[in-house]
Amino acid sequence: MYRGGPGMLAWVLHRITGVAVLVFLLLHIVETSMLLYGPQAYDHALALYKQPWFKPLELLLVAAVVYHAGNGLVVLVLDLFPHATRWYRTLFWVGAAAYVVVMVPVAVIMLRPLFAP
Amino acid sequence: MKVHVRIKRFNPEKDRRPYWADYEVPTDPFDRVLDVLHYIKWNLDGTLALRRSCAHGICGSDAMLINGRNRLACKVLVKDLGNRITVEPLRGLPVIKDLVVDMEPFFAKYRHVMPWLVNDEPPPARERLQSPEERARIDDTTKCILCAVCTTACPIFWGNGEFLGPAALVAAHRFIFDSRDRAAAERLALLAERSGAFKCRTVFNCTDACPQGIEITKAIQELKRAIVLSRA
Amino acid sequence: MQATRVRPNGWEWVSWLYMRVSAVLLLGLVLGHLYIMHVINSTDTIDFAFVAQRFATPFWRVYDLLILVLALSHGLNGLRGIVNDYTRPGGGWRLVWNLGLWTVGLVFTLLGALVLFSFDPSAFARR
Amino acid sequence: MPVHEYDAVIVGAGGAGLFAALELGRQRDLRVAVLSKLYPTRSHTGAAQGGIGAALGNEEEDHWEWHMFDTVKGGDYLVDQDAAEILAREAIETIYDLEHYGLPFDRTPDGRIAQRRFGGHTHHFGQGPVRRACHAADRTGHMILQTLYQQCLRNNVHFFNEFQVVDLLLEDGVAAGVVAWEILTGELHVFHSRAVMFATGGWGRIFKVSSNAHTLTGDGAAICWRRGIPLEDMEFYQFHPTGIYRLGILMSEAARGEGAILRNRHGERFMERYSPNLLDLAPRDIIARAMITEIREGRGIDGKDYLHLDFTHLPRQVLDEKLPEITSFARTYLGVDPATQPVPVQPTAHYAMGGIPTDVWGRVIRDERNTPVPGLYAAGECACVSVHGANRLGTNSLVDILVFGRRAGRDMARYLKEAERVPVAHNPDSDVREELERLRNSTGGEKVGTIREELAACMMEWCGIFRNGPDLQRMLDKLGELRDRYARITLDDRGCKFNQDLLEAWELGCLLDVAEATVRSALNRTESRGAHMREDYPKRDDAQWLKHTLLYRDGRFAYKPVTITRFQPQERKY
Ligand SMILES: Cc1cc2nc3c(=O)[nH]c(=O)nc-3n(C[C@H](O)[C@H](O)[C@H](O)COP(=O)(O)OP(=O)(O)OC[C@H]3O[C@@H](n4cnc5c(N)ncnc54)[C@H](O)[C@@H]3O)c2cc1C
Ligand code: HEM
Ligand code: SF4
Ligand code: F3S
Ligand code: FES
Repeated sequence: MYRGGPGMLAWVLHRITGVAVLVFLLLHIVETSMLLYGPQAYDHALALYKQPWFKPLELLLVAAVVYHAGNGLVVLVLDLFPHATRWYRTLFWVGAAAYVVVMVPVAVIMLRPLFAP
Repeated sequence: MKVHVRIKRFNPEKDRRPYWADYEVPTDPFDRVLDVLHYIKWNLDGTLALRRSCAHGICGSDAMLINGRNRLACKVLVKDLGNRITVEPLRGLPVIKDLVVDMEPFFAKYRHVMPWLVNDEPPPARERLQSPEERARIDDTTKCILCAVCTTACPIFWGNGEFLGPAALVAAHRFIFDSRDRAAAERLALLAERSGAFKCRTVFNCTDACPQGIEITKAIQELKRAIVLSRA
Repeated sequence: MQATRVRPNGWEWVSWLYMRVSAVLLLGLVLGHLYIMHVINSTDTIDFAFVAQRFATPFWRVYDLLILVLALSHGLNGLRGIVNDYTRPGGGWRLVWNLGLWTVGLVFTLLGALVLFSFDPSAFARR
Repeated sequence: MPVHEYDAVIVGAGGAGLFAALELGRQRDLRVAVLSKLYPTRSHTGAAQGGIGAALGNEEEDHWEWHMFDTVKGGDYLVDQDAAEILAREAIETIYDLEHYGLPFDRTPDGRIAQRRFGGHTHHFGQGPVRRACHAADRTGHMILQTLYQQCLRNNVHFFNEFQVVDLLLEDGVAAGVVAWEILTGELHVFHSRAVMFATGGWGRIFKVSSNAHTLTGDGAAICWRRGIPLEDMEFYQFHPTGIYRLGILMSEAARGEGAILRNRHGERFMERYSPNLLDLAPRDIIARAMITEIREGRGIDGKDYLHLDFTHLPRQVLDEKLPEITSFARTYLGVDPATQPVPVQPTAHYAMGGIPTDVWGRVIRDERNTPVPGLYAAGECACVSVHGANRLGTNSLVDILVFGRRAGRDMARYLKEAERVPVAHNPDSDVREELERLRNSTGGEKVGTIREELAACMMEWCGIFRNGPDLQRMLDKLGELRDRYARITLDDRGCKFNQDLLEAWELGCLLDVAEATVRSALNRTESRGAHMREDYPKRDDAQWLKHTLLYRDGRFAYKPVTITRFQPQERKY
């Protein structure tokens, strides 16, 4: 293993989330296209999403998109201001903190139905 | 203080694949890893092969993977590693023997970016003038000692040997931003290629590892920006 | 010993720039989409009727079309970059992948556009 | 056995070799090969920190005559003054040349090359320090090496990297090529050429504490010596005053040029007592001796064998901007921050004033009558022109490698216009092949590393800064013993590919040769001059010894008069 810094971790995650979200996007398009076959077909497809075990996956999807978007923002900052590379570690930790701040409430809201009586 | 050293060994004349060898070496905390390797080479096993010359971090010979990071063996002290030291050859370049890798692909990339000052205007009788500010613009990238630490720490390079790699980009930067140079456009065109600057995904392994402390990623970002601005 | 000069292939910067531009646009669109669909609402409440109601205004159709086109092109272009990182130029794998990516891109864009343009809830209204 | 045909073969890719190669490469119609045991950018020229002297007068009034005078006086009048004049004059155009080639010098506010003070460089023939050293922070050598390598790449020079040259081919006294060992494969190659140049650098590794790279083993000098060329002025070896304690890593003179001060255990600026005018910027031999004297008289730090180099009164900005490299050395290797703590230093073996004798065009000469060896050239630290005489001034080595590297290149181009190709003997590599096989297969149990360490430790002890007859004789006997043991080494590695074990064994042979030349010459010269300090003959003796030593491998000495043009020898005081 190469012991890379935060930059390497950020990049690996960005890449993984990018591909994962792309795969989901393709699925999403297929499932949405069921609209053309009418309500039964569509609602049947959507029933998949309504399984309880899907909730965590849904959260994972949101988490992935939010991560990808957040890190994408960092990348954009680094592209716009080459000088910002000097503080990339700071950017990384600020980003990580912001990520936690956003994702904790989102997770609570999204997972609540699971625990609802 | 005794340290335990693991070295990834490979002798093309004997071994079919690399293997790990273990050594116990008496050291002083202020010893360099290079001293440790020399101890092994000169006392335990003379077949160990590694490049080195200056022994104080300025010639760039002894880049290797030490405890999971690319470093110069002569620039890292035992006290900063603890008593277990793992040494491997650089990633992404073919291994010739033990810690010696084939540097040709690396230098070929360096040569590719025209790493020489181009200015065919007749020179003045004395020096070409350059303000301290213009000089400062390239100060960082002139420090490169071509040790290959950065390029072989870049995951994009591991995956794709075509990538010019940070070191070649640093060399290009050094000339593109030199106020006396006249070939920036030509170099930028080379870097705009598929295997050029845009392959860099701001991973920062290069910057983190550079023994000269060069802000490599910053330089590469400046190059990307220069390419885009020159085209758009 | 001079390096051989390769004729510069001038499109990589366009791709790079496109990733940035699409990213900026996607940022608002995707996060808005996620917020509405997965946080305010949830998959539990989404069904045919919900979508039908949503698509009643052209605004959402355009919104979704933009996401569709941008996200697909951004994602596939991103994947193209990844493929280029692990395949050799001029090699067969790279060609196969690139063809595949283009095909997927075209097919899915068409499919998505077809849904967005031709979807007519009233067609199923009295069934 | 592969044979390569070239017009010129240059051995060594430091500053000297590369500048010569560049001069030839620019001729377009010549085929030039540079053979180097290291990748060119690894050459030790890259280690040079402080600067390169030239009387540009960018910062204050300066004249090449002053530079010449300092060089002659610094060398304790053993300098050949025709050569010193060339050095001082051509330094100026050479610096401009390098600037035009792209070297990123530091700049003055008006855009000219910036200059700083350096030891022994004065205005008005010794009146006080002058700003003469052109620099690029403390990476001057690095920038020179990079710039020249880059221009060679641009100008048609062929590089053979990691080719160790192991023999010189002389046919009837004319240079005909070299034999080189391709380190990667272990194969011997013959390079057949009309001109050969050695630019293999120094041999600081004969001493234990040294600023020199592990690879500086005196190969070029040893090879020439074995082929009947004498070595000149080998007794003069410079110790640099400020090496990092025990490691020998250099704290450049630029440190003192920027204001750092040497202190003893009492915090005293002891150079006030040894050189009231130039203080810490006196020439190196004087400071190194002063330091050893302080240490011997018990004023080393904690009574030990080192002193302090004090930067603490300098603004941090000076350290960061003007001396970044050496600041980082202190931090990395000692954990000391020079801005707040003094750095422990001791003299370190640094520079060989002597070497392969040449004339002012870099042509190797074979005797005291200056008879050139046709087609054979040498420049840089391995050569002796002699511009450094008995002691080199700081910054003058870089000037030397560039000025005389360039001249050698130019003269070779001239020579190649007429020179015929000399055929080489039938098996040109048989001598070395035999020697290498002997080393590879010898089975006496002695270890190369041990012999080398003993050599370096004893040389430091008996042939270091202070020398005397009995110690030198002891060293000579020791060398005999080490040679016997060298004949009985056993290698661990008997393979072909990248066999460094064998490589180091061969290099040890070179070290033993240059050490022997040094000791014999030192024993022979019964006076003290410049860096050569005989405790049993503490005075300079111009009547007997104002002459260059030429030592042949068979032990025969010859002497060459010193060329004196402008400056008559005087007592040397600073
Ligand atoms: C730490 C340090 C700091 C210095 N600072 C200064 C300074 O500030 N100013 C100054 O004027 N001088 C300075 N010097 C001295 C100066 O740098 C050197 O004397 C000079 O660079 C020597 O250059 P060169 O071209 O002769 O040889 P080097 O640069 O040493 O190059 C030798 C070349 O020969 C090759 N070689 C050797 N043996 C063989 C072989 N058998 N076969 C093939 N190739 C071979 C090597 O690979 C290398 O390429 C400094 C020296 C040191 C050590
Ligand atoms: C939400 C807003 C988004 C932003 C801000 C964003 C940002 C970015 C940026 C800046 C890059 C370039 C990274 C680089 O060159 O280092 C990128 C790459 C990528 N993106 Fe996005 N993106 C977003 C949404 C998406 C979506 C929805 C997908 C999936 C369809 C996606 C898939 C990818 C992929 C696969 C890559 C390539 C990753 C790589 O090369 O490592 N992105 N993204
Ligand atoms: S940029 Fe840094 S890491 Fe890369 S080759 Fe140059 S000195 Fe080494
Ligand atoms: S590690 Fe590689 S991806 Fe870029 S920032 Fe450095 S070159
Ligand atoms: S040996 Fe020169 S950099 Fe380590």
